[in-house]
Amino acid sequence: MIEKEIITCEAAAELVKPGQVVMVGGFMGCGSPPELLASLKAAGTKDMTLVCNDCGWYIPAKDMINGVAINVEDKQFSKVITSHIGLNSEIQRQMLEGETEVQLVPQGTLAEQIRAAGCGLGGFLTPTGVGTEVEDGKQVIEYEGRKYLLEHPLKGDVALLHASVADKAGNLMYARSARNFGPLMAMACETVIVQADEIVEIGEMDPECVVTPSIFVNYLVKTENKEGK
Amino acid sequence: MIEKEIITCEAAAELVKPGQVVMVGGFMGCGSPPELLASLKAAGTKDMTLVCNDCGWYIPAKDMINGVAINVEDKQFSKVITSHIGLNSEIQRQMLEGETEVQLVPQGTLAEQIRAAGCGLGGFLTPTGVGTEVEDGKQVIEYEGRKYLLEHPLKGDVALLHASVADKAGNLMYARSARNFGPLMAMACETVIVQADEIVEIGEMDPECVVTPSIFVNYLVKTENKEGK
Amino acid sequence: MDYTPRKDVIAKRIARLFSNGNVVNLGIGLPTQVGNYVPEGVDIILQSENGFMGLGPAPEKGKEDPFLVNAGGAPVTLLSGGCYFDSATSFGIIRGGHVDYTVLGVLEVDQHGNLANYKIPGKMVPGMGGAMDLTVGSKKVIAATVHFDKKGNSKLMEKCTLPLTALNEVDILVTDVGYFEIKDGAFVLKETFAPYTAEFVQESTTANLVIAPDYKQVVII
Amino acid sequence: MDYTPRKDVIAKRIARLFSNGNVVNLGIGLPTQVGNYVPEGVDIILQSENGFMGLGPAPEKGKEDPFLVNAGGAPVTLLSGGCYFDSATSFGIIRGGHVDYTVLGVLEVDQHGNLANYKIPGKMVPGMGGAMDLTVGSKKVIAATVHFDKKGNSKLMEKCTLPLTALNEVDILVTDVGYFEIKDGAFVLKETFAPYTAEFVQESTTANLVIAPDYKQVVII
Repeated sequence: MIEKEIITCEAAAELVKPGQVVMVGGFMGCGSPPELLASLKAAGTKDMTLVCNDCGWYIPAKDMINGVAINVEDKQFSKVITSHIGLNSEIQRQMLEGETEVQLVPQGTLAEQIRAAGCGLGGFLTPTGVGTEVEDGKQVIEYEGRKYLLEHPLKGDVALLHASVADKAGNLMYARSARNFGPLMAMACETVIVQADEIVEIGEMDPECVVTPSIFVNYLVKTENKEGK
Repeated sequence: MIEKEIITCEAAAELVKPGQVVMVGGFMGCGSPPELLASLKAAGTKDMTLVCNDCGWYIPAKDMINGVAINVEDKQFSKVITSHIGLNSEIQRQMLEGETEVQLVPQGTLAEQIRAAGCGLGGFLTPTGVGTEVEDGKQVIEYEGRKYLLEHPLKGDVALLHASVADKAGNLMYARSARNFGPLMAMACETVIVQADEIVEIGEMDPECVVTPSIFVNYLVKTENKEGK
Repeated sequence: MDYTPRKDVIAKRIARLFSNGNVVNLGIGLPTQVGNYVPEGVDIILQSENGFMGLGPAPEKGKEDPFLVNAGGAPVTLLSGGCYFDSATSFGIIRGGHVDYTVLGVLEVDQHGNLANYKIPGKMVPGMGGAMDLTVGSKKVIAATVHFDKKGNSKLMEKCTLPLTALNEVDILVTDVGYFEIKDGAFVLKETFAPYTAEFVQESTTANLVIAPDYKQVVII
Repeated sequence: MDYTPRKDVIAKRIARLFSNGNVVNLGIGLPTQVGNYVPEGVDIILQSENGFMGLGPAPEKGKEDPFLVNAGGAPVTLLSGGCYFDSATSFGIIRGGHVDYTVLGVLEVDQHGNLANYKIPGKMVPGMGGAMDLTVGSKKVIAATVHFDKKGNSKLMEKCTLPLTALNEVDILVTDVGYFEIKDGAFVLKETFAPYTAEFVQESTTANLVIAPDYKQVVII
């Protein structure tokens, strides 16, 4: 099994280009890759589209800033596709003042859209959002007496993920609730970059417990400061 | 966490009723629950609809009969939904002679239909089968210049599965390539009965490695003869 | 009759709806408190939409695990027998009807079972998170709210005015005054919580209200 | 020019198409043999649609694991670095374009890249298994077949007559006579395998045939 390239945070950030769709794993920052995001902030790349469950915590008064909030703060994204921004006052402000385009998507639909992109599906029928604003502009298809919205796949150029353990081939395991969107985004993006807290030899990971198969991973970055941000 | 009832093979077979849609895990018998299927054969239940990737091996001359082939042999199913019957001459004969209705479905579509049922989706768009006989009678939807078939979910009354390890709560792990359809069928059926080679105490299974969460499992049956059939 | 908001009463009554083995998702805020009042001997499984089931209590101070948080981002624990999964599976569980009860907070709820709880246009636009999927997908949807808003208006509405989270999906409403089923375009009063009476609810309600044949006043301790 | 079927030639030529890290799915029968000829130093990852990647060689006799079989039901092994997944994920991998090459057997293949390999109505109806998904989903589809059928007719057809496995999806055809790309409604001859010549292919082909500008005769050892 070939090994994946292990690169630095800085080299990883250079792989992310203006205008790209960037998917970032994590839920309220839990599962977001802090060091990759810090280097992306340092690189100052702009005009990206962010796909992330939420925009992390942004409460500067309490020094609670995590996940992609550090990038949102620098307005690195011209568009954000997300399910929840309730704990990030800065992205709310950017949205209300028209500085950043924000598209709010039900969380289950967002997860399934990313999965659909990774799995080669052209869309799916979900009951979520029927009769709400989410229905606007979408095709409604009835099946067995129930209404569904036709939702389409969402793919990305680059995924920035956090794993607890990677083997050198790129197989991944996540830590507890940090799994969330990682396995889906790994399948849906052209280039997948993973910050791993531990990198082990090929063969050391139980093949029954691998969550993301190696073939989805392009680059590994080793976490330097395990305490994270 | 409450424990699931551990029952006998015979009691399990009694839970399966004529007319029901029965999903059986396995791929060429690998992952099918031999003891559950043997007791279903002994019970003589008829008129069921089978959903299974294939109908197992049925080459009596070489004594190669496995998986659901033992039930197919007794014509326990009036209808079979499957992706492949190439290694079961008996179901081919039943189909060609009009004794059993056989619906052949591309394997990826079958897997996704079962997943859709378990996940509350009303359908999905797949490129598989476009321009083939599989397209007949189906809605074709174009998206971004590509044609897709609209396929609908497939749900079951009872799932008969094989796990390598279950904990008493019903969390499951499978053995290697025996995983295949098990995790999908567990989500798609009202009643899920699992033949487990090993049953361990709650807490003994690594929560990162659970493949089927306990909430999908209704009954456990302990494998008696580990060598299986 | 005087009214004092009592969130604990709401949480206590909801907690008694569950039976052994139920899979339950508790929303952030008031619904989370329901977990504190599940009766002895009733063993429910809490699902957390960010990717696990078997959600346990908050850890001791100092023992927080940054990689184990609930859907509100707060540190929690995993009970023995719980397990982790990704977000597509998590919402497969939710949308697929495998969650018996979801308990959600309320901005508005009406007699048709419509729920609005995620947006006040121009003022509060946090996004729906998992609320739309939970409301559409769970077998039973329980709305939890204090009975009156800050201006003293009943929360039992004829028709929601805010953007909906879901259409006709709320099955049960529990306030600190009573327990209602929502059926056929009406709030069906099943219980009031002492000292409140059916008359008190009738007087303060303009939406369609039906007193259930088996209505009773109960004491919530 | 005489013709003797040489399946090993087909397998050998196909095996040289791969480069390091390619994800490959080999169909049952002749395609499986391709795995035996991958050149030294080229490390490919074999995906098995029944739920794993990192498929290794057959085990020693007596060491078969009943729970580890390939898509043909035959015992195999797992290489270090491989892993298991369920069938929905497996076909997500396939349909999602994550397999670089799929190698499939052929009943019929035509100049439009149509493939028929799963059904002869009234005679052989095994079902399509994973073939339709593999053909539609893989980045490159390689059809593998002996060049002539038992009656001596070229397998290079103008139009398939059997029910199709997929429409316009075959990219490459490798026979024991030559290597063809299928493009713009024609078989584009890139190589013949010595002793066969381009003239030999031209004479025996009625379908649209184009000799590639960089066509050459090669020796397959």
